[in-house]
Amino acid sequence: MADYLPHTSDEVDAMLSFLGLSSLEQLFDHIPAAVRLSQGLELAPGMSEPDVADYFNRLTRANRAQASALTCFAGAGAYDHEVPAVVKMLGSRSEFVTAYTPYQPEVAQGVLQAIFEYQTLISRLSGLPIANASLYDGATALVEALNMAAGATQRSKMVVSTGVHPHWRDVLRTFAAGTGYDIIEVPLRDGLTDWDSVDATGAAAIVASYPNYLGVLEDIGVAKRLSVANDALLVLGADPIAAGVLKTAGQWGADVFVGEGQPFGTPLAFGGPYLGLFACSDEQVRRLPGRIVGETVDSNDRRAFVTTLRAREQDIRRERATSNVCTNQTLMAVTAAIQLGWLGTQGLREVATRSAQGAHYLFEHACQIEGVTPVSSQPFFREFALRVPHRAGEVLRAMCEDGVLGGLSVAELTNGSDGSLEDPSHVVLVAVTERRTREQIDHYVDVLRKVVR
Amino acid sequence: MADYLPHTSDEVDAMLSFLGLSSLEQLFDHIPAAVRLSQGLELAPGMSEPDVADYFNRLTRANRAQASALTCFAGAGAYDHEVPAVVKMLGSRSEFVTAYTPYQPEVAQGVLQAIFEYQTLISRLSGLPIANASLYDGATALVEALNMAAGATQRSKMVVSTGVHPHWRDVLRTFAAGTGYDIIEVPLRDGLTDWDSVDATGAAAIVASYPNYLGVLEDIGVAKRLSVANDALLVLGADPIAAGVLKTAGQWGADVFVGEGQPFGTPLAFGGPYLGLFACSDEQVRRLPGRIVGETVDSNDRRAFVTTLRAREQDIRRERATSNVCTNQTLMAVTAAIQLGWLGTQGLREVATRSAQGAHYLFEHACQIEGVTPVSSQPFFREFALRVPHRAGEVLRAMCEDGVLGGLSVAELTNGSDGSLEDPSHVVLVAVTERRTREQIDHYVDVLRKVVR
Amino acid sequence: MTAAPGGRAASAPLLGHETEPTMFEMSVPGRSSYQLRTTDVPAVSLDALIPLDHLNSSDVDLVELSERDLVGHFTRLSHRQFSVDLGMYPLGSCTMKYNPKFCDAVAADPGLNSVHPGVPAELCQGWLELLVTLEEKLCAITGMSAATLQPAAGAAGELTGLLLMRAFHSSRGDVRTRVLIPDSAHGTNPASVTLGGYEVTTIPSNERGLVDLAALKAALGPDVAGIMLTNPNTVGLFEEEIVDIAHAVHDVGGLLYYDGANLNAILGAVRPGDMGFDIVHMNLHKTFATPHGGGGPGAGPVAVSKRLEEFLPGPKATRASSGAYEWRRPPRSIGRVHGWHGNAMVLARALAYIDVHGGDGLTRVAQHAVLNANWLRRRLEKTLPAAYDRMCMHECVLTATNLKNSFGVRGLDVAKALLEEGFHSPTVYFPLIVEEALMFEPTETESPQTLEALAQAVERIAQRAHDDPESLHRAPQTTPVSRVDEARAARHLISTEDASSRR
Amino acid sequence: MTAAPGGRAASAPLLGHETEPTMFEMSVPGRSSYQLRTTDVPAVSLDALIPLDHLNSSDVDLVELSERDLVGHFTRLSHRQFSVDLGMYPLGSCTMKYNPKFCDAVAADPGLNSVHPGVPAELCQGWLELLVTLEEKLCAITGMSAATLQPAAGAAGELTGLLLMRAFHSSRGDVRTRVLIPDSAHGTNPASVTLGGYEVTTIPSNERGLVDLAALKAALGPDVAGIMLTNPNTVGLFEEEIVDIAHAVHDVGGLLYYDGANLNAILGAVRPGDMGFDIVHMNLHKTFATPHGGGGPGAGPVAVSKRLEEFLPGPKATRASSGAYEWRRPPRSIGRVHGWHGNAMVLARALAYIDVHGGDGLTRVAQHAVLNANWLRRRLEKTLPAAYDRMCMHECVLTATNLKNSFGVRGLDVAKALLEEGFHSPTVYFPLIVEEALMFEPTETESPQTLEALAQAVERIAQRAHDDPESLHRAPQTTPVSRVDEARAARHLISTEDASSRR
Ligand SMILES: Cc1ncc(COP(=O)(O)O)c(C=O)c1O
Ligand SMILES: Cc1ncc(COP(=O)(O)O)c(C=O)c1O
Repeated sequence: MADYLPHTSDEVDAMLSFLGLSSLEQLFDHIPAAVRLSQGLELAPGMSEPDVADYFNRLTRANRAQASALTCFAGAGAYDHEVPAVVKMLGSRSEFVTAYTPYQPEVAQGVLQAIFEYQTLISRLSGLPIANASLYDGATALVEALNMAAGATQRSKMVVSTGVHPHWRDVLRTFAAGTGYDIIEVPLRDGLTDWDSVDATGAAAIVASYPNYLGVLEDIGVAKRLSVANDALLVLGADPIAAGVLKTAGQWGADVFVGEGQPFGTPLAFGGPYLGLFACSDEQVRRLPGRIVGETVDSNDRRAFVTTLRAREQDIRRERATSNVCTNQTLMAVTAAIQLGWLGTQGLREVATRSAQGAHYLFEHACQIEGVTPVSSQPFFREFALRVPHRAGEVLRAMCEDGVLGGLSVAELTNGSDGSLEDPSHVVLVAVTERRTREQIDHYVDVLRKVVR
Repeated sequence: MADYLPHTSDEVDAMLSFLGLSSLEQLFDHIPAAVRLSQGLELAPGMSEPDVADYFNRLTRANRAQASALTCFAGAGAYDHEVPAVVKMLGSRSEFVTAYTPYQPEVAQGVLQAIFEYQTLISRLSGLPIANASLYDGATALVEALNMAAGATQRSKMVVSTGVHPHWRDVLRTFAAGTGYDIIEVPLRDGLTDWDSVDATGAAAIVASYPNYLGVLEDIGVAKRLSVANDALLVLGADPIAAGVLKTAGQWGADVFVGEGQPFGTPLAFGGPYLGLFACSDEQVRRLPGRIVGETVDSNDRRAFVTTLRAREQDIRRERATSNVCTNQTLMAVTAAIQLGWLGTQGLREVATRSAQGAHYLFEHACQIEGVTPVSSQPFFREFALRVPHRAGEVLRAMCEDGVLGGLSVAELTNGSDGSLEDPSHVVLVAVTERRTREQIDHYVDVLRKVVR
Repeated sequence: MTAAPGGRAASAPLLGHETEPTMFEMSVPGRSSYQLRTTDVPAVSLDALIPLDHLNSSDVDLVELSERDLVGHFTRLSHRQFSVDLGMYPLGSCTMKYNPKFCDAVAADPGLNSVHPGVPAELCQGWLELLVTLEEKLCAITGMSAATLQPAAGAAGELTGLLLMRAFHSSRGDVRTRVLIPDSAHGTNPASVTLGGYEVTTIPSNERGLVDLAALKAALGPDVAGIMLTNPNTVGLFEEEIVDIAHAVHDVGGLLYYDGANLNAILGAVRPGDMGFDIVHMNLHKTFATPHGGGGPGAGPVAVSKRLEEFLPGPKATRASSGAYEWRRPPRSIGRVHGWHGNAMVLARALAYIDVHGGDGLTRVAQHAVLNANWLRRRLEKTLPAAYDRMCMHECVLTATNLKNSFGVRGLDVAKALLEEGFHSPTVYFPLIVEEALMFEPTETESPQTLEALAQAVERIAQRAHDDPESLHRAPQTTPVSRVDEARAARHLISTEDASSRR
Repeated sequence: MTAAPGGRAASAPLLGHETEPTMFEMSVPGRSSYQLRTTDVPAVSLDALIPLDHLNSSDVDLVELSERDLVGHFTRLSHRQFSVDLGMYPLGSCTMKYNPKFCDAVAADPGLNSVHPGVPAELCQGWLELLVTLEEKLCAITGMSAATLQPAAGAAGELTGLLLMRAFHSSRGDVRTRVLIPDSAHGTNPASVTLGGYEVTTIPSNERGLVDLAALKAALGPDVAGIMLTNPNTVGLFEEEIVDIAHAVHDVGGLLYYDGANLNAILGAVRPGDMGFDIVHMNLHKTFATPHGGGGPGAGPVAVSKRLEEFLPGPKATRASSGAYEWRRPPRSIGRVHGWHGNAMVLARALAYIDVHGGDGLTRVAQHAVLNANWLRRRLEKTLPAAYDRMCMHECVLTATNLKNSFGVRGLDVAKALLEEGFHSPTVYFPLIVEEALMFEPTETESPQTLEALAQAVERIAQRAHDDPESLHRAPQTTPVSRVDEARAARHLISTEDASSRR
């Protein structure tokens, strides 16, 4: 039976003899014997595709939280939005899937133009003129934003709202160990960042989240003023779906926008591959991390696209590069362009509107349940936090029995407590998308009522 | 929300006014008012794709006989063979799926060459030099074969083994009402066609099945001699997987080969679309039904492919055409070419061999069950009939409770009785493919033992 | 209307220009791709299981490819193929509209496509409900009483319809021998009539492109089994005298058969049943946007009026009084016309399409199809005049006689030159009654911008006909292959690689 | 070896030559494609739910397209894109091998890809088992002790590795400031070092293309945190003195980091752990054949030796003694390096790939990759000599200096001319230490016939360099666009349609 090697044994023999060798092993003779692997890899022998498929089927049956079993009200940056067949089909065309980075523009106009379109869409959504060709995910995009701010200001103090997603802050702390940033986390009060509680003097960046991870819509104007007052960059992490109805990062005066692009055509996929959205003002373009596609012409003066401003990148600038990113998330960016093409102006507005309507409808009814209270009295978009009378984890587990994935446990999300919220152990974070029906929401409320009784 | 019409209302207005009209309805003003539909169609209003998907999900849940629920031992021309991801992916490329009939060869070389390759593969499999570009399914391919025989011999008597699939014979009878054929069905005896029992003088065709529908391998040499003695065409309906190990139609001396091509990459799909395979000897080419692709050159003398011998076809020859077929099953033919490319010489042999091994293993063990006996003592390939102590339908229904689709009820297949078998009500037709494991087969035997106890 | 800037043409197909070797040329003995499940079934030698005289002593030599080469080969072939997803296909009569991907996804569900067709009805209730529901909706759309979903394409539907006609007459002891067909009819109609055991009587069209009613009446008689009509007919015109035609045919005891290839034009506007038709086939792959697959699969359900119901092919999916679904054979069924239940996955796609549109959406489909066709006809009237210059339905037949007479440029040349312009050709030389016919069916899914771009392409070709007619005889040159020598292919048939290498 | 008739080259990409408008140029106000579920949620006005100062008073103007145009647009764009499925990509360092479609199918299973990443462990036991199993297998392949699967690509893995290095030294109160990197290293290595808070010390290569051991030893000191090595290195050669290098670095208390971009070459032959490496990243999208997606997603797991395990990013999927799977944070974890658990679907694909191959299959992968590279190097030695003329591993760096000196034809010209021949270019001008470098990595999935066809194409280009060098400066001409003006793009950045239309 086949693996994926084309060579027949006759061909192998002929090739070896062309090289003056008599066995494949001889190809490795110059590797020091001391370190050569003598008995082969400690791995089971190869299996046929159908056998492996059987194994994976066994695995997937052990995932109780599949869409076919539980109705999803979980969010925190990963949302259950509609991805139509047409987007899946186009995004899985093998020319996109099996292409490499468009190093040779003459045969890569497909990917290059799709990225150019993606950049345009992200620029419009963010209200900022420059968008790059994607980063790994929202969290690492935020790291790159801090690096940009540090480069722009030559400072290392980062003032970060604890309204920023707890995982993102975790990632920031991890990478700050290398870059030596001084990260100052600003606590929340009634769901709002208490900017006044910290000294932002000498900050490179003011980092806010819109909405914040508890779903609350903060007045980003406050953060903006703080950034202006301290000559810091305002870095805004925003739910990209919000741009369908809420003010854009640009409108709020952000210098840098970052976002988790998963809602644009990417399945929940257990957290990846997702898509790091990144946009910034014109001034920061030379500090842009990652790839950017620009328009140009070919030798026959026809419009053409090419990766450009390469001098920023690691393969040219090496240790002085703006970022170390090489492989990024192009396929997700192409898919996002397709999904946004499908949604269009009106569709994005609709998705945002319906998500907000569903969330508010659920919020209103859930809060009528005895013992269930809102964590914050502030406005929200399509996600919100509820305080429940039992431990959040238990409530969620109980709800699963009735087919509802009731949200996420904030205690789990914040790894116990990270200072963003007092006593998170009884808090559930609930998200609603345009896919949730009234019937499903009513069922949610019934189940929650039953569970907290 | 969208349907699939691009027109904006402004555009509709502009187009109407270009035509001097003021409403879309006016486009239909020349239709006699007496017959115009005044109140619209009696259909529910349109639903969004996700809404329709919800409806279809409800439907599919009502199909208990899905692969995920029951292990398939049913056959009768529709087999559960492996279709790998690579074949599905290639066969669903939108250039193949959304193309039309290759009327303009200059922009249809993809489909044309794939058909040319398909024809070559079917020609080799059948051992006959000419294959067409597909017919609807095995049953209707047999009808076309009889038409070919009638044309070749100018006769109308058709001597047909009752070993031919009961549905195919049903189809023959239906169409014979139009063509006026005299169809003589030859009974089976111990699973073998009793050719001696009929007078084949003046026959246009002798029609045999290999294996026959009960799985039995008959000596086609007998039918061949009969056809030669009566100057009739030998038409052989054969399981195309059998060509991996058994003699081809050509080797048996058949003039025409027909087959159900489903085993070549097409899912069970509740019976369609399948693929009518058709091959014949050189002499019959001017009577070939359907499309055929031929090799030629373009004006720059490069190899090119084109549909050819069009003068046989309905659009040119009209009432004197060899067939009325127009739209056929091209996509399935392309898929078959891909699947056969994947299987290759060795793969087809393996699939045939393993299917036969599994079938014989099951046969042997099932026949050891008290009360279960073989219907025939003749050799078989990968399908066979068992006589069970209770009504076949009941046995099969009971087996489903243990996750086994134990085969098909011959009584149902033959619509009570069609003369091919005495007392079919207690006969189960069992098929095994290369996908069935020993464990599954052992389970089958255990379940059958339990059920017939 | 402009081709830009309010939107751009959606047609500029981009195809491979390098020839691709055949899979046989790529084959190397010893290579393989297949991988099969480990079964642990005892690997008994076949000689021990099957008598030697059945076994093939040698392998059937197919092909030996690596998976990588298999993928490369068919991917490259796909780049040498035009398709709806790449550009516009204004192929008259073929209705090459955009096929929603959603419907493909529905059909790919294993809950539908892993079901064996021979299982007892209780194990496939979802499928039976689907078939019953589709039948009901097709009847509502056509104004008929019941339908069979078995025919695998339009032509199969035609023959099924003719056999129904025959069964109907026979059941009344009525022997009839002729079926009338207009001279504009599609070739499948006469071919089906022959296979249905009838003789064809051709009815001429009048100067308006419609059935000549007087000629029709003259041809009628007690030996006429019925008439086959396409309405709108194949010149894209509505048979305005349909009510009279129906009366005349019915008066002699004949039946009316509706060739539904052009149903796209009349959805929600008029129903065959209301026009007096007794038997109707539908090409689901046209009107209900199931993809054509390069020439199939299609589906050709046949709907009939009450009095023909009992003859329909069987078994048919039916809702029993219990609410469960079951198979039933109509009392005087003509029998099966397909090995199983028809092209089931195509039927599923069509139902999804109908459900997404609903009655309102289907009506809009026809309106926009007719709007597009009339706009294009009018837009091109100076360049390629319509064969019949008045309101058409969803397609229009234009003629290139002026180009032929003035510059020696034929319709075929125009069609081939359009390929260079990024559009598929229209249907050429059909229907046969129009000289130098170019039959355009834009369909409702093409935008006004694309139509304008098509019109401008036609205008450029007309200009070329004037400036450099020779160049048009050599067209197309920018396509994967240039004009193909069709005569050579027919003169010496090479239909397999083996014949090719023997050459 | 011949390119024919024993098989044909599997490379002749077939791409679209017509420019495609942008989606914005195709946009028409009022068009749309989206369809959403009917929810029956009360359609309360947003003004009533969200304070006005948060609402955007106008729409963000994206694009307005019909579904038909959307499909046409992206299908045509795909026809303007080279890909592995169309032809050979001998891009050195990038390992553009054939990616089995089976692995894509595994990843498309809703049982994997509909799972939310934030659910409690008991609801996603299948996923956790998958992650634990993959980690174990990657450790077996590399000879390491434990791994994190979070890094989303190779570069992310590098930075993660450097942070692990830092955490290790810090935990021992050991302050170190420098990391050594050979001059042949990939650009991500120095860039990552900077982000890891270290300074780069560049180690020169010797005339054999390997690390200059003497120079390395000279650069070592107590301030050296470690060294980053690719082995085989970026000129495709195995660092034969690796054992000495490891000792030298370990002797000063430094750690060895293995850049696994070239792991494809050594599978089953030698393991980084056995060579003395402490930290290893793997590019799953290279060695384990997950598709590159036009530049991502990838996955860059990092495996470490025992003494670094406690610092790994967390939470990590772990098998508890109960047999159940749970998330655990290593005791001195550096923290998360990804928003969730890494590129999970890429991880699933890689596990499927590893399982299909098994230990034996992976060993064959490396053997055939090395065989192909050496054959090609040898086959081309007269036309494009190797920079270092001896046994290479899975790739070979050739040089075009002879063509440059004789005919003024540069490596870039050769690369562009190969596009005309149906092959993707090799990697050009990398590594920086080789003049006019052309780095070929044929990979194990390309056949000898394809290699021969590539060699003949290179020979034709060399002949052209001799006959008509000018034509090579203008190459490519047969591609969708001809040679692109890269300088212009950088001079005046136009990175959005809006900037383009303002121009
Ligand atoms: C008018 C007309 N009738 C009948 C047919 C035959 O339909 P099918 O190709 O589905 O068999 C066609 C197909 O092109 C047609 O255009
Ligand atoms: C030698 C080497 N190291 C590191 C990398 C970076 O890996 P990635 O692109 O996955 O971030 C590459 C990628 O090309 C490489 O070739």
